[in-house]
Amino acid sequence: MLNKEELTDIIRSFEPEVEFPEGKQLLEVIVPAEKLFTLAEKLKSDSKTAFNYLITMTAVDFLTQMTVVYHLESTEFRHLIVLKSVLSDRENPAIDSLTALYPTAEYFEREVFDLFGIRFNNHPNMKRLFLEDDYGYPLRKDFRDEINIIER
Amino acid sequence: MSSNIFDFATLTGSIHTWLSGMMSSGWVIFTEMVLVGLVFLLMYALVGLFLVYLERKVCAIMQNRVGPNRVGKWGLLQTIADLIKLLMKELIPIRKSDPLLFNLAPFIVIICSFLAMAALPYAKGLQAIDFNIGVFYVMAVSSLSVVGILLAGWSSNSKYSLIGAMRSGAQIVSYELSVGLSLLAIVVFSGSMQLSTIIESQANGWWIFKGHIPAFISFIIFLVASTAEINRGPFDLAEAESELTAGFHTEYSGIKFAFFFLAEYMNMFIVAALGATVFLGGWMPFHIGNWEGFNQIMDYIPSVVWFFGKTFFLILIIMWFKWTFPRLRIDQLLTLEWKYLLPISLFNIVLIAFIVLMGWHF
Amino acid sequence: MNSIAKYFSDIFKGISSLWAGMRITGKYFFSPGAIVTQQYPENRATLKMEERFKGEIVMPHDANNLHACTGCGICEMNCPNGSIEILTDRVANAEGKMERVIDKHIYHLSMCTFCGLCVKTCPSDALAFGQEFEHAVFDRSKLTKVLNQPGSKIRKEAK
Amino acid sequence: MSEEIIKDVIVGEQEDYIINMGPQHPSTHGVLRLEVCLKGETVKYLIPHVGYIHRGIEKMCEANTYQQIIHLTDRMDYLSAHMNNEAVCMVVENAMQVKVPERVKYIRTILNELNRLASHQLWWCAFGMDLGALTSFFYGLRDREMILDIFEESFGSRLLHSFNTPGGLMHDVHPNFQNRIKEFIKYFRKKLPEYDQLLTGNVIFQNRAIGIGLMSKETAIGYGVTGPSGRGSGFSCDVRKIAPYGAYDKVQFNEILATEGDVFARYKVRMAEMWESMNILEQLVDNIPEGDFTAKMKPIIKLPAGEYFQRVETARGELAVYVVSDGNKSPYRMKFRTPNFSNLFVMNEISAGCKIADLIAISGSLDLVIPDIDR
Repeated sequence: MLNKEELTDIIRSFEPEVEFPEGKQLLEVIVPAEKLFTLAEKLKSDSKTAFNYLITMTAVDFLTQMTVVYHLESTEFRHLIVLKSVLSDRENPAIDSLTALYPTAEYFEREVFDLFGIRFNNHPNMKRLFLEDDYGYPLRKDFRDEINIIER
Repeated sequence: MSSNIFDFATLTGSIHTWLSGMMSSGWVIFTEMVLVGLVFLLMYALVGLFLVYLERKVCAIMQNRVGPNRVGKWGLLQTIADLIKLLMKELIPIRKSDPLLFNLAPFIVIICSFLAMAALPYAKGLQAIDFNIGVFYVMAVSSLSVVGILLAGWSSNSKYSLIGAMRSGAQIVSYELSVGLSLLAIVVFSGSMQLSTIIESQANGWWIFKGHIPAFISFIIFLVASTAEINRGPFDLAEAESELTAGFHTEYSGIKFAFFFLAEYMNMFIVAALGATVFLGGWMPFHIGNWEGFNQIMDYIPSVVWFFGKTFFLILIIMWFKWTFPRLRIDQLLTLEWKYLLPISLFNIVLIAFIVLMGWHF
Repeated sequence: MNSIAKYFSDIFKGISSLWAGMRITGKYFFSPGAIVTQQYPENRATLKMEERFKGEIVMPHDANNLHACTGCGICEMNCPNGSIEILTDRVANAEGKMERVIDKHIYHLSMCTFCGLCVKTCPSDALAFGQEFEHAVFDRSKLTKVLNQPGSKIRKEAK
Repeated sequence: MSEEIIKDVIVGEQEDYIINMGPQHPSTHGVLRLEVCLKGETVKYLIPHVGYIHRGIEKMCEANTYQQIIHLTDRMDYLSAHMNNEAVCMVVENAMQVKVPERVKYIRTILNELNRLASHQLWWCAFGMDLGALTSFFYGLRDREMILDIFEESFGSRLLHSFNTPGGLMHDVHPNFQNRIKEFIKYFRKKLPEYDQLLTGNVIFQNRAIGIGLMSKETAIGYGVTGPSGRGSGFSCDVRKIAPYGAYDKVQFNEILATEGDVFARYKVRMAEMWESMNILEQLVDNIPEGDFTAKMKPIIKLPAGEYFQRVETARGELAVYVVSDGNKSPYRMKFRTPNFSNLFVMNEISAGCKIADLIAISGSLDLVIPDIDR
């Protein structure tokens, strides 16, 4: 198990363009969207980090930008990081898919696409998971559904 | 040693003479056929309904439940209430189904089980028709119902039904062999296919006791294979409700569904009755060699009680199977038949032939 | 030879494992005392729900038709489903001051999820869980209940 | 593998025999639709269709306070309602840095294990029924009733008991609580071997379960299959061991692992977990410390701005809660990583080439709860 400092150093050596904001609990890594896949690939394949388990993946809409959040764990060393990527284009957000590395990402990404409208490049099956095709993206903060959602 | 107090031949004979005194011989036969038909219809309905009730009650007690207890005393009228409900239910026509076959299928199934009942000896002298190929006839007729099941599955225009019907076809065709071979074992022992002769041959002891271990093995094989042949758990793949919702009768409703349902239970009755007749002496009381006193006492129990007692004993065992075991998979089902039951029963038959040849049986 | 031995041992192991299962069901078949089913509508007279059973929200009234609800609206605010609505009135009390009292404490049973937040957060312990559980009605509007009894008043704490 | 690829590359035939298993099917345990392509009885591929019970819990959370969120989490995986509650409570407590009384931790852990037992019992019933052994359903429910009675006595509800609240419990447990648990354990220790005799040892059952639905450890990790399903493949994923919470660091217990990765391995893991849960309960039930049933909390909880993450082990796997707070009384974004979501989507991978009957066994062995997938 590597501590935060060691992980920081290793990740910096993989990808110098990352930022490490002060996380409250876990080590957070912000990586540019176009570097996400290569960094994740290195994080997974490197024997020192070996982040082979994608716990969860989601997105957050900050109204000015979208953030895609990945929680990665290594089943071998049990260290955990939060990988984030900021998408400034809120109208047509797109980012590389991690399906090739983590099969479970396929469905998490479909869920994120369904609820946020973020497209994932190289995704094998970019279809909505839960909702109908013509429904909006409900977890976006500016989403309004007058009929089904009663606001208090 | 046979007692005449409970001989139904006297009753039937007296009816015959009474009728003969009233009309010509042609009319007598016609009237008798109508009478027998009515009696069988009545019995079919009663036994079927009672079996449904019995199954629900037996499984309930096995599962720490009470079972039906609302309609009538101990819920005895529950199945009649269900029957009335089923009679009143709408018969839903299925779009793009084959209407002729769809409507024909339940009748085929129910007629087959009805036909088989004719040859069963219910008590001493109470048998509608005593073929000299009785065992063969019952086997042949009861296995005809697979045609009805296949038609039901095919004509329903439902994928689940089709899978269920195909499963049922494979299952019945293969288990027919084992049922036949295990019955053949007793045919070899008694030297006759006539059910009355088979019963008479058990006057001094049932074949399951007289026939040494081979007879017992063929009894077990008969139980297993006939459970499979009538599509009951753990071999209820044709209707496997957790896999195929209801299998071949998924699309049936109302009285047509009731036909399938009733036929399934009557098939169970027929199989159990056949098993009781062939292996457990049918209506023949329990006799032990030359214990005259004991045999006398046994003779006082009416033969009809013996028959139904044995039959329901076998039915209980079949129910016990169903409510204990998980369902087999289709390939395991066929493995069981072709790799275990069939070789064993073939070997068993040879063994029995040898025993009979050497005269080792009692 | 080995495979033949395995063939027969498989058969015997199989049969004995099946027999083990049949023993269990057989045991229960011959011990009807193990039946656990409750005869529900028949045992209504003796059926006693647990004291903490969350059947519905009630507002306990004492013998003088007094309740403890001040109409503060905390339960309404805390309810996640909006199943509580409070209609308040302002009436003059003995000293001539205007005071808030509840007119109707409306409870929509149809929307309630029995999370217990209203009962827990009520500052004056005016709400409680009732043990009634037979809520089936033919008309949905009957599931909307007024918790304060007609003519009831707020209980004044002895000062 | 994706459905599109399979359709284009592998199948490529016109005469696919496609059946829709669900949304109303006896063995999907809820409104799940599996589009199954068959060749004879053999499954070529299947496509899970979810969303029939999507209620937008994550969206609802954004409008609710943290106390109100608790009762929503009950309704995700209704069979491990308590664990779901606890996950949200713990994320709030950790964010606020509240010191939760020891008594609360012990009671929560006991409830966790009771809930896990109840859930596994129900799974055992339903799994037996999926395979056609209908009697198992009633034996399991009979014993589960005892646990539900304990729940009812203490919290007033049997299934969805929103008993946790950030900082502690809604109220203290019933005075009978400990005695009834001890009674139950004594009773269930006698009944659990019956389960084995009825189903585990049964040759038909073993033939149905052994070697079916093989899932390798890599597949389990890759698809994020956690809980007993993942541990049946040798994926050590027990959050109770990895990151102990509650009173799990004070008890001795083993993480049950099996390496075979088939249906029977997952079955064995769950059966062993029932024994292990009883062990944990026995260690805890007599040692509940005295104290408050809740920590002092403000009536309106406002999480400091930031991001919080908490995972717990539910009866079906790892539940992770990810909260983004902007300092308001309701979360800015709340994400539940529910175990069944990941567990479901491995089905296509592990069921290709098996029979329909095996498909039922596989979905039964994954122990899916559909509302947990859709949220």
